[in-house]
Amino acid sequence: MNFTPEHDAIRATSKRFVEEYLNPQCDEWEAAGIFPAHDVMKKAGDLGLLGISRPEKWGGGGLDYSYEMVFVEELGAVRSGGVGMAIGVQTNMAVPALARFGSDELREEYLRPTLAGDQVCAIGVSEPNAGSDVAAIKTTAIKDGDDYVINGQKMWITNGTQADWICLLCNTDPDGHKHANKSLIIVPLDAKGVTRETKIDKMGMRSSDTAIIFFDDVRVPRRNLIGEEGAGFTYQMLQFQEERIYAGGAAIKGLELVIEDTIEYTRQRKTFGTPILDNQSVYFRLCELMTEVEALKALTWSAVDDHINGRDATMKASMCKLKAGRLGREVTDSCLQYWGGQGFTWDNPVNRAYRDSRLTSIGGGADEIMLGIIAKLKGISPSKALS
Amino acid sequence: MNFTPEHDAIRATSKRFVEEYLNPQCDEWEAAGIFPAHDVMKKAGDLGLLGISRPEKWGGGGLDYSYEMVFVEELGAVRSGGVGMAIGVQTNMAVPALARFGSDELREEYLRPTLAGDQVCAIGVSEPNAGSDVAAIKTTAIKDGDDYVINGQKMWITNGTQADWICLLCNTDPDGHKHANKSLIIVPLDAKGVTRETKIDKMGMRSSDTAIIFFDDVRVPRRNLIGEEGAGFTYQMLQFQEERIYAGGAAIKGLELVIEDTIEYTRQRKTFGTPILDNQSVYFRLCELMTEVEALKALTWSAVDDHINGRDATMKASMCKLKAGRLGREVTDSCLQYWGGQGFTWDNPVNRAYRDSRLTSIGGGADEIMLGIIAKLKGISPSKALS
Amino acid sequence: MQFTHEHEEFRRTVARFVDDEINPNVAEWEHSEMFPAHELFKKMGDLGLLGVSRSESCGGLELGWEYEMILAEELGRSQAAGIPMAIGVQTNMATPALANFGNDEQKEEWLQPTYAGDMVAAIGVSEPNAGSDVASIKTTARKDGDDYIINGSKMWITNGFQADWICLLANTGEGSKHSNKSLIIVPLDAKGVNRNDRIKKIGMKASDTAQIFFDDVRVPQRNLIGAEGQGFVYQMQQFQEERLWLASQCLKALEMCVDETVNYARERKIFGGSVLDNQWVHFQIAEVQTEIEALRSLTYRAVEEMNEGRDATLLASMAKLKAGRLCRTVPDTCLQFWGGQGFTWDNVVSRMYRDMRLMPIGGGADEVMMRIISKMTGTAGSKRG
Amino acid sequence: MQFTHEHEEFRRTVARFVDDEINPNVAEWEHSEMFPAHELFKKMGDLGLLGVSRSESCGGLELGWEYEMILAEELGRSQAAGIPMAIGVQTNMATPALANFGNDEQKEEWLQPTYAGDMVAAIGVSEPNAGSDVASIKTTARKDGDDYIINGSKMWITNGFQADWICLLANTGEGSKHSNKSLIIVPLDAKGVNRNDRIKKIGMKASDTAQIFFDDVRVPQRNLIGAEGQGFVYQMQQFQEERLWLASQCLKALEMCVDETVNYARERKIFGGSVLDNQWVHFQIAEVQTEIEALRSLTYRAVEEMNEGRDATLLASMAKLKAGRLCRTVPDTCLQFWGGQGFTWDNVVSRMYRDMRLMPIGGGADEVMMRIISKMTGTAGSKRG
Repeated sequence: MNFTPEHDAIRATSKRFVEEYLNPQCDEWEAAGIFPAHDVMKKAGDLGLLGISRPEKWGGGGLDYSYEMVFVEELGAVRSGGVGMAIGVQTNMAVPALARFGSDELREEYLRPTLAGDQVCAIGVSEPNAGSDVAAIKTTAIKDGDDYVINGQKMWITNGTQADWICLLCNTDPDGHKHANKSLIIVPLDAKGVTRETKIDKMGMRSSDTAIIFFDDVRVPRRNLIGEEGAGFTYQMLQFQEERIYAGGAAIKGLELVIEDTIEYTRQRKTFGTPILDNQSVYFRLCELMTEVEALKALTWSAVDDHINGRDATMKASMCKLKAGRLGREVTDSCLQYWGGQGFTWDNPVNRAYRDSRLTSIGGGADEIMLGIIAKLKGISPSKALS
Repeated sequence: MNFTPEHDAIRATSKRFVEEYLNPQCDEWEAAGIFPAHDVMKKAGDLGLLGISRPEKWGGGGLDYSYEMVFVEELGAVRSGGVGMAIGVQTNMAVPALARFGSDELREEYLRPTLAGDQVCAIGVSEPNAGSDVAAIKTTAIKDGDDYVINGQKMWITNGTQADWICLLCNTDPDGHKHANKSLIIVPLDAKGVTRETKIDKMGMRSSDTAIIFFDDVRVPRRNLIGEEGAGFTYQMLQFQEERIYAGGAAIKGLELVIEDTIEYTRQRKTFGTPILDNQSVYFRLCELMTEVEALKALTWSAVDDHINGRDATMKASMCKLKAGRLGREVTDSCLQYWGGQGFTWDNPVNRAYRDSRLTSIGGGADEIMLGIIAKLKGISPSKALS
Repeated sequence: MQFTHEHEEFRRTVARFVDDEINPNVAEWEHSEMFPAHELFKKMGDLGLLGVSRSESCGGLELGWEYEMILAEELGRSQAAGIPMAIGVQTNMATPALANFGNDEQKEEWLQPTYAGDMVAAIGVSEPNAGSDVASIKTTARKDGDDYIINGSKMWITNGFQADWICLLANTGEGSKHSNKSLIIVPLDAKGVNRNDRIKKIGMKASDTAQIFFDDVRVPQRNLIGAEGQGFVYQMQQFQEERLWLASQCLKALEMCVDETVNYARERKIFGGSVLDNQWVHFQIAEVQTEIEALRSLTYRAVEEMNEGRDATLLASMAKLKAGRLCRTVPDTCLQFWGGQGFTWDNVVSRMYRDMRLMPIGGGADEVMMRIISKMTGTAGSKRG
Repeated sequence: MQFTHEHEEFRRTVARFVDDEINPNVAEWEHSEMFPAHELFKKMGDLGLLGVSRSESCGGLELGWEYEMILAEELGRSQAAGIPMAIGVQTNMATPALANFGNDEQKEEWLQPTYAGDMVAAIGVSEPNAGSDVASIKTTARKDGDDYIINGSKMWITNGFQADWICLLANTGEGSKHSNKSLIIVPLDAKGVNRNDRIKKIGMKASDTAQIFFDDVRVPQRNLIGAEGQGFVYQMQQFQEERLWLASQCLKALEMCVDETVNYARERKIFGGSVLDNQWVHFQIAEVQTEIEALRSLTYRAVEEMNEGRDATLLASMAKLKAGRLCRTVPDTCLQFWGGQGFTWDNVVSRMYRDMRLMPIGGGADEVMMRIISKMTGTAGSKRG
């Protein structure tokens, strides 16, 4: 990848945003179990970081996805996985379908303020009984006059208590085929009938505001439908593609930091009279991990390259997500080991990364879902297979 | 990577060369334990495949290394690892230093016919007691009048019995510092005092012509020195860089083929009433391996990208080599397993790949040497460490 | 390992104890990051569960070490690993040296009440700058009249806030770092002892972990265990029991992860079947079960060695290493099959994922085990690497 | 496992036999891709090494199965794994069903000479289209008068060219595939038996591996082992011994890889030290040794189960799976430290790398073990996956 001065400028802005604005506040947000989403998004919006690849018409940067990815990479350096993830939801998980398929009216109302950082958004797919198996969701949106009436429950909603609106996947034709009966609908979260709970106590991503949201006869106007009715499953699959490349990109810097922190620590810390880092089993292992991270980076940029050049990146995006999940577990676990007892303490940066990154293999389609997608695209999954 | 029509043309030519010319003869060459190097090189030379990235002045293609890599990638599809390796020696291991630092006279005499496929060449670094530890070689070249007089022994020499000349690393100043006392010298292998033996019986790379070469008071003119005297270690380290990117590139297609062959076989072969491929543990595992191969591919192309854009690729090249070695073992071993007893038979393609690819982690600097290089470049190896 | 009716009976007693006295309270203890050590240990003492392999003079039952192993194995049923660890400190980490090398007076004063459950014990080896590298500790015990005066600090002390006494490793002399240390019994209500704020850990939340400071703490010299200067050697021996105990304790804890995961995966539906219906899932579970059985077999064999009076150091170190490895892979593999639930806090598998991460670190890290194994099998090379 | 003086004596006898009678000939046998089975087995029979756990009526010594295990373990000293495998077929793969279910006449005619080393035996289960999936074999034995008429072909038959008889699994009826099979003794000099060219393998070169064709081969019905229709069940039982034997055999073979590698790495110089001086090297070796000890412990425990008459299927399957895994990783790890030498043909580690690659495939592949373990532990889910 040959970066242009504009890439470099975005990288510099992003880096400053992360290092000077976000990171000094991370410990506090982690301890509080929440962060001020509106403040953070506004700051990012003012810096022009929230819609780098979205159309200029709605306040975006109008650049290709490689510029977005530069930002995402730098976001990986946030010292609190939950904060990075929240911004990722705002930029790459909740808005791609709206930006691409939403009506002008809808984009004016929701996309513009979101890219400006005036609104916080969320993506509503998972439910208590439908996580990786997206098609199994039960939430319904039934037409009634000019409205949809929504009933159901969404789980694991990042930005859930603070978001102004949610991009909701729901069944608009409960009897239709499960891949053709769903729609994406924008639901303002101050609507009557919306209740939010935050009782999910997570081992990592502690700063993230993760909610369960209940919809009880919630009315939204039909014009809040994104694109065509019944196309929601397809839109969401497309939207997932950005989410998954994002997952690859967002993982890199975090893993690099874990390795760097570990180098730093083991260089200082002595056992048996020499720095821990001087142990060949330690520095060789770190080199092996750096090689893997470099491979993830190359794979991610190769997916971006395909994406911006109009080649189908579905498979590579799934591979990025899978590899990011695998490495999130391997790198943090291996590094934590070299910190000894310190690694077991809560506020240790490697420990936080260990807990935070465990989600990568689970959220946004588990590793096994990625394997299922790759198998399908490669034509090697049996027709009657379970996934 | 955005390929140009010229890339595509080289790929097509290379593919045809591999599929129509080389592959039909591989089984025979494997059984014979040798292949006709002069015929093969001539054919490749006629197709313009032997010096794609070398200067046009000496008969090369004058293109950047990405074009070379397209050829290397396709070479990975040769159904006999030894043949691919032999061509790799001719194009990317024995000639880079000559092409870059050799005098015009020397290039006229050796480079031109080699790129044309009229001569076969070899690279002489390893010795019985100096494999990965290159600086420990013992072969000497002592000045005597206008000649060097060479004594010593080289081991593991690919193309060894058939080569016309060897690019020989030797000590020209036996008392100097081990990194500044070596030179690269072109030695014609029909010179008096050269003896070649082929008693190395290898478990893989069976078609490869691997020799031990003895030098007993061999005289070569001093003009056969490449570049400056004493710079041999440095030249060889630079030359290794191409060899290592080559190792990454050459591994990809072979591994992809192993996976494809395995898919094909397990789709046909039934156990317990269903194709083996229908087992989720099988196709998920294959998807995981494909993801790793895709990561290697992305990493290799990322190293090529650095290389052709003038960025230092030493570290990435070492990472490519390491990752290629690791995957060479993991992919072939995992695939072989799904062939059951067939996988244990000699002439099975996956079996051959299993045996051939085991060399990648050993030859051209073992995995552990790559780890040592990465550690050094990252500044994390202890000063007094063993490597 | 041949188990008799008596072994089975003992196993059932421990299992019942865990089910009745520990598991119903685990949620609360985890939440409050503390458990009532005196109360719980007293109940165990009354049942004769502490000191099962010790001599009667120590207040023990004089049974084979396999009873300690059964105790540790069944304690693995605890839904939080911090409780078994606290008990293990009492039975097999802080007390073996005293049981083996202490005099009768010391045994009566400290060991009998400990095995009776009237006192809580701790072991003081690690320091802020000396974890796995035991020989480099800095705490000193200087003789002054009939006393030792102790200065220094100890880190990662399990039972640290509640313990009545600590078996302290301290430098009592200059000389070689392997022969200048002693084990000393220090009552923790002594003047100059300070226990600081709790260490915030990712797991083992219910466990009471302290850093303890010793500032001119006086203890009588008769509190020395065995011979002066033998502390390092005694501690290395004491580690044997600690390591075998830790390996034993992991067995059921890991199995619990597997069993809970199987139950969950059987109920949880995905793509029209259960999660467990996926071959990818049940094959991985089969592999994990195989690894756990291998660890169990290795542990049993090490215990047999020990019972027969042979040197079990190699097998015990191997068991500890293997246990450490499995504590990283097994809960991680299991957690994966829980999806988002696995990422929640009050899930037994995610708790094990956090708790058991300590195993490859505490009691001699994996890397220390590899060092020992390399040395004992003569493969360590001539230089340190 | 408690070993007595007798066990140790037996172990030494086997070790000596390997050192004196096998290893000096290994290079030649490997090269010629054949070994003299009758000659070698006769020597073993004379020493009483075949059939050690069998009853006297079979010509055995009536010792515990741990003697079979010791035999297998020590045979692991062989510098080519093909020889132990050939012996294992004779002692624990082709003969257990006959020993357990055969009648006295059969035992006298076939088993006694086999355990005496006068006959060579083979086991005929695998076919070109049925390896791990045993129930799907196609070979038939049709009744005609007092005979069976056998048609079909068997693949991967160890001892195939030299064997005097084969214990053949064939379909004797229609019905369910688990109850339509029988085990039949087939003399291999019978009319209609054809043994084709050797199968070219990557390893186990010295082993005599054949494909055998049966074309209207007649054998008397009295050659049926046990009851008709019970063949599948008998074979599953016979597999128990095969699998435990294979796990036992791997132990010393893997240790030999490690030991030879340590010796080489100690001598080989690199960057001014020995290869073994590298911590990366000796730590990996320490880890590998730990895994081998875990496999040993698991195997011993399975043998104990079997000796005590308990069902050892689960532990035997686990031991076989773990052995298969280690046969892939241990020689690969070791070979790496040999550099280019490791890639040469006549190197004991590269030979083990090739030979032992069969372990996770033969005798029920790793995947079949996982299937069995999943089923036995109730984790296989409700559907096949």
